[in-house]
Amino acid sequence: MSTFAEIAISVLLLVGGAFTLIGAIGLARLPDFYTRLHGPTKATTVGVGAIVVSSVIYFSTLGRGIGVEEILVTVFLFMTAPVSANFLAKAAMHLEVKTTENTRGQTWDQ
Amino acid sequence: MLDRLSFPQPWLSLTLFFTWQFLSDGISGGSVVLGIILAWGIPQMTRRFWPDPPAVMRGWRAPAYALRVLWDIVVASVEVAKLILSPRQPRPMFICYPLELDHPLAISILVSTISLTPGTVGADVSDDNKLILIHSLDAEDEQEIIDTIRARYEKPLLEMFR
Amino acid sequence: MKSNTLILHTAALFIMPLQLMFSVFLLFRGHDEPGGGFIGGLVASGAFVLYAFAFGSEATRRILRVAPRDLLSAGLLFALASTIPAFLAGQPMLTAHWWELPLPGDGYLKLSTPLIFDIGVYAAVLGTIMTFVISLMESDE
Amino acid sequence: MILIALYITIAMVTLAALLNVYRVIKGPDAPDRVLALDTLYVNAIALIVLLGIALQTRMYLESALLIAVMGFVGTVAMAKYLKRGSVIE
Repeated sequence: MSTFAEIAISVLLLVGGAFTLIGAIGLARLPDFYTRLHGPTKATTVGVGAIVVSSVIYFSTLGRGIGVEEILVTVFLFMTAPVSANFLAKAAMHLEVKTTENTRGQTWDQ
Repeated sequence: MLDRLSFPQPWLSLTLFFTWQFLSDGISGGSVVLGIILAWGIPQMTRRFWPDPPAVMRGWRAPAYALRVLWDIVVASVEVAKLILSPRQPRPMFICYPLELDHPLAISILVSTISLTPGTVGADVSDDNKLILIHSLDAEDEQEIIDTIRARYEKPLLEMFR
Repeated sequence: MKSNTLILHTAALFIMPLQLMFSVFLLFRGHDEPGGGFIGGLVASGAFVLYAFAFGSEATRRILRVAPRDLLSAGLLFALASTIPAFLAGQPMLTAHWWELPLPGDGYLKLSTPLIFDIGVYAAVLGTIMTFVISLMESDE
Repeated sequence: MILIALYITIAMVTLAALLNVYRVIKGPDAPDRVLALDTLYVNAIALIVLLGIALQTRMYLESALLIAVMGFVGTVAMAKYLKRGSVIE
């Protein structure tokens, strides 16, 4: 395996892990449900995406063909993350979950 | 009868066919036959609720849009990461965004894009498809966010779907 | 402001075909790699459940074409039918038999009794779960 | 080099999963818990892919895809339940 591929794989792995961790920190740290929604939809999706891409590069440098499953996983995550976020936000609005005091603007009735 | 033999969503059928070829480890006689059956059968099954295609659809603009969104997703994650790791409290805001798009497919794409890009989550669509409720993680000014979304995402989508 | 379920509708339209394709993939690779009729049937029912959330039970019944209960019993019959070749050959029940059908080009369509059994299980699992879900939906309405 | 990066990444993702579990336990509201579970399954996908790299096999990728597919249906079902008080409207 070339050094370049090794570096690319390692960097992608570390970046992916870091984003996944940051998404989880956001989930644990941010003050209310709606702000917590941001961590998982963006940081975690990107993090897992990066890890999956590094897996694609790894197996293709081993000469076992390009992985369609990996690409399907990524496409699936990027398609579903906004939908689950939207749906959970609707559920939270229905339950009238509390927002932090400095939130401006209004939620909608469900 | 002819209706039953057609491919109601040609693009969906093509995608399904090629995905199947890749999934089943390369092209062979068996995978082509099964791929055609699936590419015909699945869209036939689900055809009832597909919205009518928009009058004009400029599909060739899609890759440029996808690349822009992909780049923005990376930028978005870095921004959210910075905000999560910084000690200051975020200033969240709910924003009503007036839509210019009217095709359901285009609206869905816009809301998904908003959810994946800097500091915003598309929370809801009103029942007349005229407004989107956006939750912004760290907003200064409502109008600024609306203008950014309008210029960066809605305009290209308006070009694509008429 | 009233809201609607536009996003779920569009998502269901795009995601359900992929799920169905994946379920068929799991079904066909069942004999020598992970996968098989049971998990394929589960993924397929996941797809139909998503469709049911988006468009309601009536629409789901319509795209299934057959009543889920009939699917269940047809699946069981199919699984039972896969034992017939072994029975005719006088071997123990469920002994595997293989046939290869030549196809145009140089491909073969591999048919086997385990595959028939798997298809039966697939239909039975799909039928069972859809019977649950649709009757729950309709008792709720 | 890849091995070291792999171990560090596995550690980070595991820590992320633990933070998600903390949010599942703490709540405070039902949507928070569902959101944490949603993130947890995405982290599980990451762990499976990492395990696949560590063991040099692509066998586990189907299970990753499977978790992605079924996890999404599960999240939608739970969100639906929260919205209506019953899973099916």
